[in-house]
Amino acid sequence: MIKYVIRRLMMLFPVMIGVIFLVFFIISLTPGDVATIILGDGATEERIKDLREELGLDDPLIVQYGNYMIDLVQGDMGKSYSTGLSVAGEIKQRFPNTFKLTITAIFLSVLISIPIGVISATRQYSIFDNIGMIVALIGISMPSFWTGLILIILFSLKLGWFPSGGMKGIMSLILPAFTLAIASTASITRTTRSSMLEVIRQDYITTAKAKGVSRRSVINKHALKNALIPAVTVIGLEFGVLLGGAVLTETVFSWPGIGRLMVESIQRKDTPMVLGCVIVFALSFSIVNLIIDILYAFIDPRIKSNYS
Amino acid sequence: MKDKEVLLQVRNLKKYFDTPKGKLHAVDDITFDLQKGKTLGLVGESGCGKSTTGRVILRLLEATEGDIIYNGKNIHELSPKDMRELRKEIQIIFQDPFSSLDPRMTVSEIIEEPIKLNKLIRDRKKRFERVLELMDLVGLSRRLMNTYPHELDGGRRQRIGIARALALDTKFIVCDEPVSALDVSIQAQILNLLKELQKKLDLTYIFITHDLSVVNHFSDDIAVMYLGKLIEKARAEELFSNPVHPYTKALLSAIPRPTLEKKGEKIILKGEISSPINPEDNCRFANRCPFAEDVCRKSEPPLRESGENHFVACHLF
Amino acid sequence: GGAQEETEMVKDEVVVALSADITSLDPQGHNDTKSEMVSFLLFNRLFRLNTDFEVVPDLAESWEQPSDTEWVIKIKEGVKFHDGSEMTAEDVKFSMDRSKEAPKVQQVLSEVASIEVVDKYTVKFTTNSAFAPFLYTLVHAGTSVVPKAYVESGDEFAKPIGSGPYTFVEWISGDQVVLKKNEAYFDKNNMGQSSTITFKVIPEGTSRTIALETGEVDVVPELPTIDMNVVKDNSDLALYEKPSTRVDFFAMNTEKAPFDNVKVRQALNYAIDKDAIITVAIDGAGVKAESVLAPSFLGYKAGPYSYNPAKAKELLAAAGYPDGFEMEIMTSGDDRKKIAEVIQASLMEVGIKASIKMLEWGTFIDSVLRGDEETLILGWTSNPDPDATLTPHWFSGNIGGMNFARVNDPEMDRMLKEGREELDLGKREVIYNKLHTYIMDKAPWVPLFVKNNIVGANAALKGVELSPQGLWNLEKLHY
Amino acid sequence: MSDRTLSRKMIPATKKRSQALDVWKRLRKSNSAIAGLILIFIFLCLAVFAPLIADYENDALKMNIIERLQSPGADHWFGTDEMGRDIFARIVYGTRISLFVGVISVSIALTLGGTLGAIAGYYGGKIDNIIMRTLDILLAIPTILLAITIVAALGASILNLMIAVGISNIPGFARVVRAAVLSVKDQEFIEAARAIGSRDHTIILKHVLPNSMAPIIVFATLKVASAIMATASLSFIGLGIQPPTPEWGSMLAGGRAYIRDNMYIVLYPGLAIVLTVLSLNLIGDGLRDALDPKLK
Amino acid sequence: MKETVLKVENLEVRYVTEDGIVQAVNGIDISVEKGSTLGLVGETGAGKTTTALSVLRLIPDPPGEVVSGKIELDGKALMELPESKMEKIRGGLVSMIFQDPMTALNPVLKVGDQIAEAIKIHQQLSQDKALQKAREMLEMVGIPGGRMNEYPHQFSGGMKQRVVIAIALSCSPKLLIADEPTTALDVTIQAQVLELMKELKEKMDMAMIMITHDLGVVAEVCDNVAIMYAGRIVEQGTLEEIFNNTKHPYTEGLFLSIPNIDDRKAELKPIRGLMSDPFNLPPGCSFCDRCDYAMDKCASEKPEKVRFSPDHFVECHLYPDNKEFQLKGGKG
Ligand SMILES: Nc1ncnc2c1ncn2[C@@H]1O[C@H](COP(=O)(O)OP(=O)(O)OP(=O)(O)O)[C@@H](O)[C@H]1O
Ligand SMILES: Nc1ncnc2c1ncn2[C@@H]1O[C@H](COP(=O)(O)OP(=O)(O)OP(=O)(O)O)[C@@H](O)[C@H]1O
Ligand SMILES: [Mg+2]
Ligand SMILES: [Mg+2]
Ligand code: NI
Repeated sequence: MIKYVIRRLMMLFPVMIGVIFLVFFIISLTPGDVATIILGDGATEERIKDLREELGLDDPLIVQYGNYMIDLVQGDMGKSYSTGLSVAGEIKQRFPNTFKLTITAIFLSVLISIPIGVISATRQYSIFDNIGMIVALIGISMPSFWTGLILIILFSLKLGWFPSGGMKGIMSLILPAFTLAIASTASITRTTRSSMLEVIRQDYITTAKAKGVSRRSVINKHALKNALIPAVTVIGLEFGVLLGGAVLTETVFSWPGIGRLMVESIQRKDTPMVLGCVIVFALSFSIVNLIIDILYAFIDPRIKSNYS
Repeated sequence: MKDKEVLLQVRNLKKYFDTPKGKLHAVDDITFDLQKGKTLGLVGESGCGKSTTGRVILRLLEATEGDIIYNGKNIHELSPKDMRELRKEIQIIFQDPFSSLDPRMTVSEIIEEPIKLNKLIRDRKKRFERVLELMDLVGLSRRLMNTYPHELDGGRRQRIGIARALALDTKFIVCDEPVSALDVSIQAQILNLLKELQKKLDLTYIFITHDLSVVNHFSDDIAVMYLGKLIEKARAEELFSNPVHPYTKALLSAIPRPTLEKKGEKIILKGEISSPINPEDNCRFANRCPFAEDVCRKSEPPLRESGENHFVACHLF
Repeated sequence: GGAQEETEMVKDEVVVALSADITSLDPQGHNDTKSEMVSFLLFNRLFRLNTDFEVVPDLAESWEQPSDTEWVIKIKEGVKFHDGSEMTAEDVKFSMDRSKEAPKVQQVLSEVASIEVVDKYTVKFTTNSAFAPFLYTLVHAGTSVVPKAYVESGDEFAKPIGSGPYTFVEWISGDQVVLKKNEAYFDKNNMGQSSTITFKVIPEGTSRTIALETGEVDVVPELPTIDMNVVKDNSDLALYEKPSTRVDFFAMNTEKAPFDNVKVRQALNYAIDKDAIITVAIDGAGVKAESVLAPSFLGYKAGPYSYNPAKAKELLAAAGYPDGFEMEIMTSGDDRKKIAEVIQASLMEVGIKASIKMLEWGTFIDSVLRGDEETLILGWTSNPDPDATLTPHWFSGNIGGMNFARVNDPEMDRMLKEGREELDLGKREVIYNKLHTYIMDKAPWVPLFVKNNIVGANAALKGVELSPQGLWNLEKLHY
Repeated sequence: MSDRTLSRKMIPATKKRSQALDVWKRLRKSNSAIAGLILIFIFLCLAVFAPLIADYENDALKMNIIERLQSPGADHWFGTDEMGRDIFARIVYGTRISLFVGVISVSIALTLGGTLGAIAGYYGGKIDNIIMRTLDILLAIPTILLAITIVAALGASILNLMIAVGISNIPGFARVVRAAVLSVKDQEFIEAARAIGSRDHTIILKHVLPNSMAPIIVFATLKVASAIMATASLSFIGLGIQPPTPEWGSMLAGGRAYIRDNMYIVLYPGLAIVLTVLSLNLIGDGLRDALDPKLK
Repeated sequence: MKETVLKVENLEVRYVTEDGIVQAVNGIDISVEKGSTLGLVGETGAGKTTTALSVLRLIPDPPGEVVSGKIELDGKALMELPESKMEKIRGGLVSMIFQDPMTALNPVLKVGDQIAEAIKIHQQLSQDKALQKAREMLEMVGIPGGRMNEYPHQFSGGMKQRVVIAIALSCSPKLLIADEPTTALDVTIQAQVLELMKELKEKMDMAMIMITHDLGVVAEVCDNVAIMYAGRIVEQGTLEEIFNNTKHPYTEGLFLSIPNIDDRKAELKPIRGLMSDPFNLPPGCSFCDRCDYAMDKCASEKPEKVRFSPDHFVECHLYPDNKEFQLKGGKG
């Protein structure tokens, strides 16, 4: 198991190297000259030239990439072009916020969707099932900035239950986390439901019933754990959706996270900051999926024995 | 038995699979001959390498080592083109009549496909005639022409598989458990059909099964496999009346017989077939064998002739 | 500070909503209005602007001009930085030199040739040539005086030390900046009023208004115009409005056909419906711009154009485009997108097919500097001297800089030079008056509107002052 | 043999019956899928017959200051926006754009991702490893973030938007196609095809792909829905389609400031998105069931 | 006469599906006595599993529904019991072994826990005691008790089937229903498992229903045999009566379809055609269109039960008029 985890962690390196190169490449396609943007209006040609040299912007892409990687290995993510602040410092400040938001959202949506999925499956085609599915689907069909605005108007302006934004305490976490959660609730619910349906048709469920296990315990003890396996995968993938959704939600709810930072940096062509953000995003997404894979092993002993 | 020509010679055939846990010896050095027009029954427990043997012979899998000489040609040395040419003669019928038929093709399309693909009959009408002929041959009602396999029962599906196998100039068929998925009554229909076809078309079969009563009924020769090894091979009557290898004996005695007459004492084996991954160099049956001796645990017994055309791989014999 | 009404509990904290995070706490490390708001509270400059945009001394005690190019400025004695050290002429010189080198603000003092320390409290600036608007350059945040010792300590403004009415507490990136009242502020007349001022970043416009309504913030300096009515109708809130000096304009690249044709440019000046733009883009919170500067500027003169599509068509026909042509409008940002849409619709009426190209700010600026655009939409605010805006925009040397229309006109260059070197106000006025007329005749721009600054605040909040640049003198905010 | 025993499904077919028909029959039983189909059909009609319903230039594009911000009523069913344009007309024409963007971007992802996935799945081994590990790089960046980066780099336009959303969905499609191919590849009929002498490309085209379509179709339907959502999201951060093109996402994003006083400006485009995405999801789910071999 | 453990009367079960109604079980009667084994034999889809599940009241609903029938287990009328009481009976009074040991065990629970679960429920033991008992059960079926903390995938097929047996027997049920318990196993393993079952059955003096399609297995373990066809029991009798005095043409067909291992030259005489479509059963005898002896009335009239002995009856039109009729196949 440990070996497997280590192997998976090692796998992260080539992926990250690739991710960084990819982003490097994409950003290099962006029109516009970084030096002019940094110096802003009224900069002299000469200064621009100097700065370009200083930043190594005239080097071929691959050299720039190499230099970046060398710095990165030494833990230096560079300085923001637009603010001059250290990228690593900025990300260190902002990332925990995004993390807090997405993790809460995942918990919320798991808390909502697993029970709904299970009940829907056990009462297939019932009113509950139908309504549950439709509600979940509507949730997934709403653009999250829209949901967010509506929630703010409703719960913070009209009812005054929650703050409309910012990051002060638990209360301010609820609306944005909920907005984010709504989008991923649908897929988790659906996966839970269909894997549950699949599982309750299995022989071992009939075996359990034939043992005299009560209905409730058949669901909770025998079916759920098996049904969770596919659901867990989806949760891992949904984490990516949440990270993406965070970009919008963070804007609507004035949440000082890394998603907003990334979009703002892209707009300012602040390459080091964009790279930093993407690395953190990709890394956390990959790590979450790694954790999910390890979680599997705990749920499913068959997988565990494959790893060892 | 030298009167008939030998159609297929398998020499030291090996097929190893790479698995995360090591080399899986699915087929480990087996050798046998098969005469034209005869049936060789291949029996053994699940996972002992029967299907793999069949597939390697048809070159659906590449052998790790060894030769397969069909009609004088070494199959595994043929160019892709020659191989395609040869495929007109050698065919396979699978165990699962569901997954072996493309669910998206109709019965006639399935049977037609090999003819079309190998450009045997170019004329559409004539090709269609041939399809109908084949359907008659295997006892499929012509009306089923446009149905899909999933609409049919196992017996009929298996007939489609047989018709497809016969569509070319088939001379040799590997039947990989063609009846084990079927009900007894249907199973008998298919077995009779296969026998009839063999007579009519002078076919040669390798008949893979784990059902000993079927193999006894159907085959001329029987080869018993255990963990990738061929442990006993003889004519069918000989094997049933005079099994030599302890495993064969146990296997025969374990068959539940549908009669009320007194049956011989059962040999109940302990344990189960062990893992084929990186097997040790000993008799692979030794750990279950009631008669195992030290030598069995130390070295591998070679296949030796114990009587006329009767080969056994056992130290104790 | 106003007399405080004796209610039970008086809030002693003011929260200001910002639409974007500040970029830097280093006054010489930013050039955006959000950061400036914070800088103005933390630091002092030699001069400052009052709400009417007049230059008044801040750190400066007195000044004189021994020659056309020399300015000797004496600073107040006993000004203390937040760390307790005293500000001297050394600090001033250091700051000015630093400003000239800082990438973000180096253009502010570009006219200054050298700065010398005369004595402990006196510095002398020497400009390259006679430069009428010199004092105005010293109100820019980029000329804030920073403590030399602190900068040399290498803290990089993580915990900035200034001399302003507020001291720094914390900056949570993307979230908020918190400042605390500087009890030891040197200027007892302009002391901070609330004990803390918090700047809260709320990027989404609607959310900003809602935060004001729910009381999460006390003042919104850039209230979305669409929400003016919401604030007006709410008795707990107050709306402040004041004309700005910012002109939003539509500029044509005179190097590119058909905009090299003055008739075409004039036609567009007739074709664009400015009223519609004001209604749609800023919900009526502004007035039509009739020339390239706001009416309050020295020597302002309105241009001859009014909305007249028929006349526009005539001019187009005369220019050889009776059936119009296709063109591209380049711009950036949501607000300007709307302006672009209205212009696009206006132009459709006279047969011109305009497409809109929205770019990221960085990319946009870069394309514009390179002259890639055919036409563009932009807004411009600068300090109150006309030269500060006119020279960058119209001087031929600034092509590739802020001469957006890429006008290369010797006559214009001559008038600009004349205007900036003339130290007599009356004469300057005449020069600029002529310049206005000249520019509007050449019509490289269609000035669109002068937007009002709109500030929404809690009705109980006192000391809300607006200058043409928006919310002003934030140290005066209090309950 | 007597044919009386034939199940009634086996009634001899005079015409060739397609599997699609079977799928359709099963799909028809699902109310929600039918509801989805009807909705999508309506939207498709709107897209196709848009010129009959509203005048593009005059209703959807032309500014009309006098009539700006009119509430829904007889003249303007869905009201008018801040420029006095008819929201209904804009939504009708927006259908074209939104569906087009959704479908094309998914097609891009499907073609590229599908090909890669099919190759990886069919050949396995090293090729599989190289392709999938490379795609892991794309997969490591959350879809929308990748799309944002790409649009930011290429500039915002319909084409670039489709490319961005398309590219960012490549790894997803590659995975689904690969999985589908893998599940088919090991079935015996593929071996049977090889046994009768079919070559690789024949096998892939004739047997593997048709049989792996089901999960791919379902995935594609769901992805069209999320592509439409992604477009809207990109509009929100200012990377959407260029004005004045009436695209739902940009209508929604552009009108969001009016959400307080003139809710309908964002309500109707929002509803259009919700309904389209919802119906595509319903169809996708319905298809998932209808195409499920286990339910055959 | 021995005590009757199970008595099923006129059981009728159908499945209502979207394609139509499957008449899975159409009025069958069975009774099983203490200590005896009834073999339930028939082709795929004959309704064997459905019958077994009805006894446990585990027919999936929807789509299944029990149309009519009385089931009496150990004197209790099961059809009337509330679900909560039924849970007490399942696993306690009657237990069931399923065909495929690979899928009958929950892959994510330890085998020990899976055995202990039933014990805990029915004997109200503490977790520790139940686990102790589970270990004993495991050892009884020949698996070292130390392996009870392993998961099913760590066991081979034969061991899994033993675990399933251990679960079924853990509460000493009065009736054990084994639904093709060895079909998925290899011959040598099948022999092990059958041997074990026979042994345990004797030890516990249970009644047993052995569902199978393998007449060889029947010959080895059963006392009585019921031949099922299209949801009906077409012939029932003692092992001897069925094997040596076959009456129903279908039963005869079954015997003629199996290759005779002792006579490899013997020709197979398969039953032609297929079992009737359970969606659409013919009005008369369901077997008539495959039957070599079919008469006119076979197609239109349902045959009555004809008794040859207290235990042996057959449903066939050949007999009421001519009890001496002999099938030609040579059996019986
Ligand atoms: N493609 C493959 N990759 C790895 N291992 C394989 C592969 N195919 C077969 N094996 C392994 O090879 C061994 C022999 O398999 P094979 O299918 O030949 O057995 P068999 O005798 O046909 O069994 P059965 O009766 O279950 O069909 C088994 O252990 C199987 O798991
Ligand atoms: N859940 C279900 N839904 C619909 N039809 C069903 C269901 N379960 C069984 N059937 C049908 O009921 C009939 C009897 O099925 P049953 O499983 O009892 O047969 P069986 O004799 O056990 O067959 P086998 O030997 O294949 O196990 C069959 O036609 C089957 O298709
Ligand atoms: Mg096999
Ligand atoms: Mg069954
Ligand atoms: Ni027939």
